Amino acid sequence: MFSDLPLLSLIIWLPIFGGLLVLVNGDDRGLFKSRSLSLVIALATFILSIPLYTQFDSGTHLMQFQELSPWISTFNINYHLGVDGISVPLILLTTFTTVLVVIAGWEVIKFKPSQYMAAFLIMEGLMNGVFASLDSILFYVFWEAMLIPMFIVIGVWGGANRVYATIKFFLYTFLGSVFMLIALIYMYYQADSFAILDFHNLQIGITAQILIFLAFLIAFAVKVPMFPVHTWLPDAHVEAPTGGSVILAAIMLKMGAYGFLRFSLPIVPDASHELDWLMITLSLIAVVYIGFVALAQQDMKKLIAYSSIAHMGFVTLGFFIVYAIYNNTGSYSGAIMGIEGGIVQMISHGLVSGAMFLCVGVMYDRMHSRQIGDYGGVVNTMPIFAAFMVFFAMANAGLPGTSGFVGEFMVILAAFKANFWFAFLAATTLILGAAYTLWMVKRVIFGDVSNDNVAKLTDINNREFLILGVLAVGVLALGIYPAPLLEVMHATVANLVEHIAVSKL
Amino acid sequence: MIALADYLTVGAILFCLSMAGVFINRKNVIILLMCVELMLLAVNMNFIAFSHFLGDISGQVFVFFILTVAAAEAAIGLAILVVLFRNKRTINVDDLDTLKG
Amino acid sequence: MNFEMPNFLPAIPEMYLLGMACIVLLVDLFLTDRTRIVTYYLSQATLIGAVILTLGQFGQPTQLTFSDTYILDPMANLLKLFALGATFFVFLYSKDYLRERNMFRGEFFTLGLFGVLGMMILISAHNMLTVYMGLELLSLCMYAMVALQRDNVVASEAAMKYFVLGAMASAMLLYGMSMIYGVTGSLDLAEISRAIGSVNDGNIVLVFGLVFIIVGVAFKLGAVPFHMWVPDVYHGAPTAVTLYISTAPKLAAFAMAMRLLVDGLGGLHAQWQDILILLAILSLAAGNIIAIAQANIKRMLAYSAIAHISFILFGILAGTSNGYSSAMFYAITYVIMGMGGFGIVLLMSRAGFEADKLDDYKGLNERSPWFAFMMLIFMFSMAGMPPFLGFWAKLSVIQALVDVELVWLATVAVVFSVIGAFYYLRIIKLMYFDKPEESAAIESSMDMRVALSTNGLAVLVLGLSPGALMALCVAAIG
Amino acid sequence: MSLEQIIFYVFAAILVFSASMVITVRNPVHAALNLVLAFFASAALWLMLEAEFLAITLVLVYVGAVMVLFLFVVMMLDVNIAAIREGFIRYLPIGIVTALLIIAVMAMVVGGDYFQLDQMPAPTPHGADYSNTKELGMLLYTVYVYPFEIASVVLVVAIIAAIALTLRRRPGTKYQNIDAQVAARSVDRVRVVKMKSEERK
Amino acid sequence: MTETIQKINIVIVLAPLLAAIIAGLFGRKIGRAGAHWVTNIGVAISFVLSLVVYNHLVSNGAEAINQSVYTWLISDGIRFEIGFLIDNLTAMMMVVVTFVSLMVHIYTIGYMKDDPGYQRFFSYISLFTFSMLMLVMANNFLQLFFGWEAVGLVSYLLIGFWYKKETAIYANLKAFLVNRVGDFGFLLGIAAVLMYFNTLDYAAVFSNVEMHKDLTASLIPGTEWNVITVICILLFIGAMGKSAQVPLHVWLPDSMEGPTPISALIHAATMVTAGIYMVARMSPLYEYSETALSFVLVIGAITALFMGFLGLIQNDIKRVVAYSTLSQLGYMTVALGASAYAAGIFHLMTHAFFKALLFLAAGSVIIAMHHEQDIRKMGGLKKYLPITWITSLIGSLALIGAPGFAGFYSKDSIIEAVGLSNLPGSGFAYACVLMGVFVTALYSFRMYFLVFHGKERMDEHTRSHLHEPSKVVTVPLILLAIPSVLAGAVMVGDMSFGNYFGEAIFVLPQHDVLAELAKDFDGWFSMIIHGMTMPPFWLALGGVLTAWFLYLVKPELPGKIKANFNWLYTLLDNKYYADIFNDWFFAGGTRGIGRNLWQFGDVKIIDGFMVNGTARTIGWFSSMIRHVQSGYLYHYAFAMIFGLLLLFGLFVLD
Repeated sequence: MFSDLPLLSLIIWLPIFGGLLVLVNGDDRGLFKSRSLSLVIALATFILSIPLYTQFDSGTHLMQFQELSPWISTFNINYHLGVDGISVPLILLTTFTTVLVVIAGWEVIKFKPSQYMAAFLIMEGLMNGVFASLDSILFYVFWEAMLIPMFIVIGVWGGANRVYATIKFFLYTFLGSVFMLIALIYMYYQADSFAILDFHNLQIGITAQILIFLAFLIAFAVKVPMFPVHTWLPDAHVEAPTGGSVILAAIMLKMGAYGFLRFSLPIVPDASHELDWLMITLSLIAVVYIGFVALAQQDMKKLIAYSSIAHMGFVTLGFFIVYAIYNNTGSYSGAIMGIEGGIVQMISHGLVSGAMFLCVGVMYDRMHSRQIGDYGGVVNTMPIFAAFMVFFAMANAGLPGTSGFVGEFMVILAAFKANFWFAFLAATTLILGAAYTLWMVKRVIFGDVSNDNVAKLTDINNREFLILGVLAVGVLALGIYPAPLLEVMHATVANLVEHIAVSKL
Repeated sequence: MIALADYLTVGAILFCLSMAGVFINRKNVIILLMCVELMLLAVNMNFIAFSHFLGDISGQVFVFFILTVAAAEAAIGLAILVVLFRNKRTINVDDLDTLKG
Repeated sequence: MNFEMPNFLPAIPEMYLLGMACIVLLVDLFLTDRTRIVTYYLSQATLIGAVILTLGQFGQPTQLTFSDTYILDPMANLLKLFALGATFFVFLYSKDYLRERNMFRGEFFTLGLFGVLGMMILISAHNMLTVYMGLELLSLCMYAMVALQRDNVVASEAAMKYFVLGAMASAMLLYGMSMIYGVTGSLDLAEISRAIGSVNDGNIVLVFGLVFIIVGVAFKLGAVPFHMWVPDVYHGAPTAVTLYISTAPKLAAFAMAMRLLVDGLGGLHAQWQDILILLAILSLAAGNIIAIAQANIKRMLAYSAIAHISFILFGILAGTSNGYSSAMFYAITYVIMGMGGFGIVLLMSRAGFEADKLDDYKGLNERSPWFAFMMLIFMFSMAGMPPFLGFWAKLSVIQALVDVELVWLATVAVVFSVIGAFYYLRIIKLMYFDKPEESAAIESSMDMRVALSTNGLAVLVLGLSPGALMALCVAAIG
Repeated sequence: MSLEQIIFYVFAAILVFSASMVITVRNPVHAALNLVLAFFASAALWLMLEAEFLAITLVLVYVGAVMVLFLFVVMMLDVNIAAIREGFIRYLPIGIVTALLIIAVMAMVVGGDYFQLDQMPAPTPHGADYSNTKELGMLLYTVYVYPFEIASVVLVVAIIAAIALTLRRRPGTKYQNIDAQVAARSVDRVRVVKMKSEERK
Repeated sequence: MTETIQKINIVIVLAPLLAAIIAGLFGRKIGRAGAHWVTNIGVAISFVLSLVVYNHLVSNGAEAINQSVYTWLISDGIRFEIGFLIDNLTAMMMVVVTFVSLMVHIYTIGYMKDDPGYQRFFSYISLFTFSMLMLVMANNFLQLFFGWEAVGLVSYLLIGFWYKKETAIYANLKAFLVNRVGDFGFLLGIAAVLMYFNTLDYAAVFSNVEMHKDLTASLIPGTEWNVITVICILLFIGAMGKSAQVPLHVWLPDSMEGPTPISALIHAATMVTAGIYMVARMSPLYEYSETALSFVLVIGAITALFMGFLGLIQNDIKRVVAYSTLSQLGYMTVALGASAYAAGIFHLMTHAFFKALLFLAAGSVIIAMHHEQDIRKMGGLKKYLPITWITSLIGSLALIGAPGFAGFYSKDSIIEAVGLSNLPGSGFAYACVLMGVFVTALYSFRMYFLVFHGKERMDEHTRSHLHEPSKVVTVPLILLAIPSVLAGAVMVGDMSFGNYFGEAIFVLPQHDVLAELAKDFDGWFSMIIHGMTMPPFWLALGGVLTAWFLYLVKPELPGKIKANFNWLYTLLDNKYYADIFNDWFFAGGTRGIGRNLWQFGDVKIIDGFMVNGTARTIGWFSSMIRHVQSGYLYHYAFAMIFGLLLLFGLFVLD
């Protein structure tokens, strides 16, 4: 039934136009209740995205569900959509998370809810666009446009220091991406096309490759974010409303990593090879340095934000140990595991960090504080919530059986093939991750009721239970049986590794 | 014989003097307007000299138009000056500093 | 001497406009203040008629007439269309503003129409003399319009500054023209071009003349360091006039640059490329950086205009038809965006309240979400964010730079765009993140609302499918 | 030195002198008069360049009209001359330096080889039957008819602008409103009020 | 039959899981009784079925079962499976785990009957049973690691069960983190296995060990490391965490903050022995690395002796038992190091019984004493708590290795095996374990005498309420006392010296000390006789007598000793300063590093200097150069003239 529909276009444009409809409809005085309308749109999008998985042919690395029509003929820019095994999980994550975010903002957002919902819906469409674009300019358009709703979301519904945070977020990411634009245009003149797949087959000299790589690096590293361009993230997370944090952590960070897979590695494999030491170093710094920094945090959201950076360090580590594995073992065996581990980590982190932010949001909605010191003994008044929080904390700490483990495990296994010390440093996250997460849990959740405010807390309502429950099921399912996820991406990743193993010089 | 360069040099000197005039005059806007007239005069000198030495009358036509436009310009300039004076009761260049930064 | 009757057909729009402007002038004499609206409608009808006539010329091959002093080519046609259209919107946006300020007089519209005529002449000029005449016609109208609100102190100050500097700049331009004339012996741009081709390379007098001409062009465009008039005039002039000055004349200035530098002095491309690089970088840096410190939105937009100009220069200096068409695309885009930006300022202002402080925009989203959204579109578009039109303009200019292997320049351009994004963001911050200082809703007439919305949605819709406009520009340059 | 050269240098000197006076004198009236002198001097130079029509025009139009307008405005505004010199000396050096620099560059270019006589020989003078005015007119009304028309528009604009900017009704002035006077009726002016007589207290 | 067993295996694992889920998620609905019934039944099913499996394998001598349940994921051509390897070793572990667990479940009904978290508690311990079963039944390293971490999680939850107690939530965090340090090594070990063997399946790995025995890797450039040694040591670091070997032992004493049944089940009988089990399971690997074995041996010996010392001065009844657990774990480790895996496992099993017994007995005492744990406030309890008293005595005797009791057989085997070992460090280890025997006896009977004999030091109120707890408490004590006595004699022949483990444990002939001992072994009874002639017996006896003398005959003497050897007491009282050092160096150090990196690196350098610094510079620059726009017309004109000059200078005069 779905096979004839332009699914990708639908999941991009349905939420965007839906969002505009919500915007026009206004706050509850229009035809529809803005919240219900948003939920319907988000759900519809999610349902539409499911066939992407069910009808996906995991046996091929080729792009599927392709749509191609000319867009800007002057520059040979096409409206070209398509997905492969890397993008399908990310799209599903996006549509899924958006549904949760809409529900999460249900009664919490009182100021201009229609604008809030619209921003998220539009953002959803744009994010789907990023993952589905096969034309680099189309990609860039989605990539950049997404900043706008996020900028608004943080700025309007954010915390006290929201203006600083959101402008920092915007400029940081904007600065990052403009270099990518120049690289894209440069390649356009080499390839005479903006199609990403054409770029993949482009022969480029090593100097140009390195410059292109660096341009991409700035763009993607900011988004991931990698050390040392990560400082926007804690600020943005802290100030963003819960939904904003969730989307930011769950999906936006993934775009940088996705960019590495879609652009950096296949387009400039030799530069990636040449500079993999840099990438690995930065990734490991992210894991270790940020792990330490997270320990020092007093603000829950900041702590989770830092932990996100550390987790994303695993993703980039997994992606860029390919060549180190080759140098160490003489074969690319193991490289696939690294990349797949990275992708799994992306998906898992999307669920886990999203859930963690939602948990903080639940508390924030009640206490209006994110300071760890203001809590203590929450379990006494919110036992069900505490159970969820501990569960997600464990997932964040990478406990086997939760999704958080799978990616880390695979990346560490792969990193060991590259170099013992890579794995050694990466594995410190086992200790650091547990330390900062559980220490926070100890101070926030456990203990006797620390003050009157905590004593007045009420446990989560059905809506919150639903969101956290769904996420918990997801985290658990992915941890216990990740094979289906791996199966989708396998052909794609294998092809990618095959592709990047060939020098373009 | 007088070379083209001589005329042009006169024009250049005239042009520079009037530019310097705009710069060193800090008190009276009218002088600035006069400087502008001088600049146009210098340009006219160039055109006529070229026209003469090239044996091409169109340079003179150009001067004709410059004269016309300069007259119109002077009219508008003076009109603005009058408006300015009515508003500020001064045409002191130093006092025209409300807009800055 | 034989004199052939020139072919008037190509100049029909100009002739029509001139005639109509005179009619408006005459009709206005017989109107009282209460019936002044007739002047307005007549002016708008004039513009619509001119648009139709111009459209009628669409697609015609290049024609020269009036002894080659007039050229009608696709570029001229397209630029005229947009100049006329822009002026139509300018009048529309200005109507209420002028009324509230006792400026709703025939002179505004007649001068405006004559100004448009000047632009059209400039756009269609094919002779240094017509360039000069068009330029002066346009400039004189603008000088007068700036001072039109006679009891406005800052406006008269701005007009005075504008006038003195403008006169100086045109004198410099003329000086340059005289030098070019001296070397090439002709005023006709095509012949100049031909003559330059035969002169040996690196003729110092030609470069000398070129420098003066560039000063004139740069002044008109408002490029650093010949930009000093821009902030003061934008700031000081009544907003309606600022709107007029900041939109359509940019197209004329672009045309002037194209006519002089490309059509006339194309042979000196190597020389003027370097000069324009310098001016463009200076404009980009100064415009973006100084804009950050502004507290007045008109002034801020003035500096932003300076920064935008550098992109037009980037396109031109690329020296390829790709570059020219992207510069043209940029200019048109800028006009559309700038019109919207100042349009919002006009919308916000009321009698006795100029709405030109940045703080006046606090909490606009709560007072009028729709127009806050429109302003958001304009600001993000100016910042070069996709999917708005401004992004494509930047993209096409940057690709033109990359095309001629000026990647470093492209990099400089984008880095400063990021710095520039800051002050646009600040407006959005004020509108969306801050609480309003007053809660009064925005009042304005329906036509204004519709027009502004059209303008805003145009930026969005054209941003989603910019292909047609781009193709038009490419076709216009040929 | 030929007579021609003498004449040239004399008038050039007058021109330069009067121009420098324009920018340096403190009294704007003097400046205007110096400008007039400069116009005369250049008109003389133009005559040497066989541009008789323009030379005459310059004198007629500029000296006769434009400069009179200037003087008129100067007088009308009646600016305070005494205050006008302040700061002048302070900025004179930098003004001179800048001017000299530019003059140096310009003189180098225009006075260079390119425009010397060997490159650009002086044309043969025209005969007595040559009419500069006619030549100009021929060109003006044929080849340059388009700019000529524009020039007319420029002048119209100048008129409109000048009037729009300066014409104003003085607030204190009283005008008759004939319409209103004619339309006046007695009932508008006199009101007959009928009242009940009040009782005496 | 095999297929049936395979199905049974799945049921064994899932029954407690299901019970845990029901009790955990629907605890409120099914109520307290519902919770304990469902979990007890779940574990009982597991226990019974484990016996079936045990019977099938051990009694019927069936082949080991290696079954795959499902494929977790496939990546890079490597299949990560979830599956079971059931051989005699596993079967024994399953029985021990489910048996002790069942006992604890039953006991909990009484022990926790007033606790508000009743259902939660049952859910946790059932979940623990599931996790532990997953661990022992794993047929690959992935699942092993899963079980490994899962038991850690449950341990974390249970130590912090009384979450209002600050000490409890401190202890559980500490336990988890220290375990994570071990897991850090463990995971690297697994990664190493995958790298060199390209599989995580036990069977595939073990069958290829010999091929890789001389493989080296240069971990630090310029040095060559034997790969097997690296793998073994890394894996053993994991075991050190889980089995609380020095220096990762610090969490175990603190874990006594949890409810007593937990101490019995997790922190004595089962979870802490996971490390021992793992090393035994990996014997095919360890056998090829003498370096790793020596390492294991020395670590075990240190733990065995020095943790015993600490037991001497503890006054908290549970802590004494905890230190004794540490010490006994050291014994097991020593056995592993000496390649006497079977003896180690044997001790693991006997220890599980008698240590669970001791803990539950201690719990019984604690209930009776109204949650008073200080042994100085007890005394003479034997008349109030007869069953507890008797069973405690049995447990203590088993612990010190009194001939005939279960502990005797296993411990004696270990000591003799170590004596025969000739690995580097075995001499030291032998000395340690011998001395350990005396220490064990001393602290065990110190506690025993202080609790059950001598003066009654409790207050009047407590004394008046002293009585034996309910049946659910005493029945498990009795049930555990039986194997504490008998298990040794019954099993020693097969386990220590026989071929009980078959293929499950692999020992190279040159290391096979147990085979050496087996030559002299002829039945359990003669072993008693033989044991009486050996030093351990006399040392143990000496320990008991010393305790009797010090705590019953001359109770004032310990105080004097304490005063004379104050430095020693302080050292022991501070647990060799390990906790203080850890708190200061590791906990404080990392937090300090974190704070400094954050404040200095992120806040100052990156944000302050680079990001905001740039913004500030631009802002400052902006506010400066805006003054160029001075408002003065002549400046504007000058700018134009200057621009003209600039262009001249750059482009005309070139």
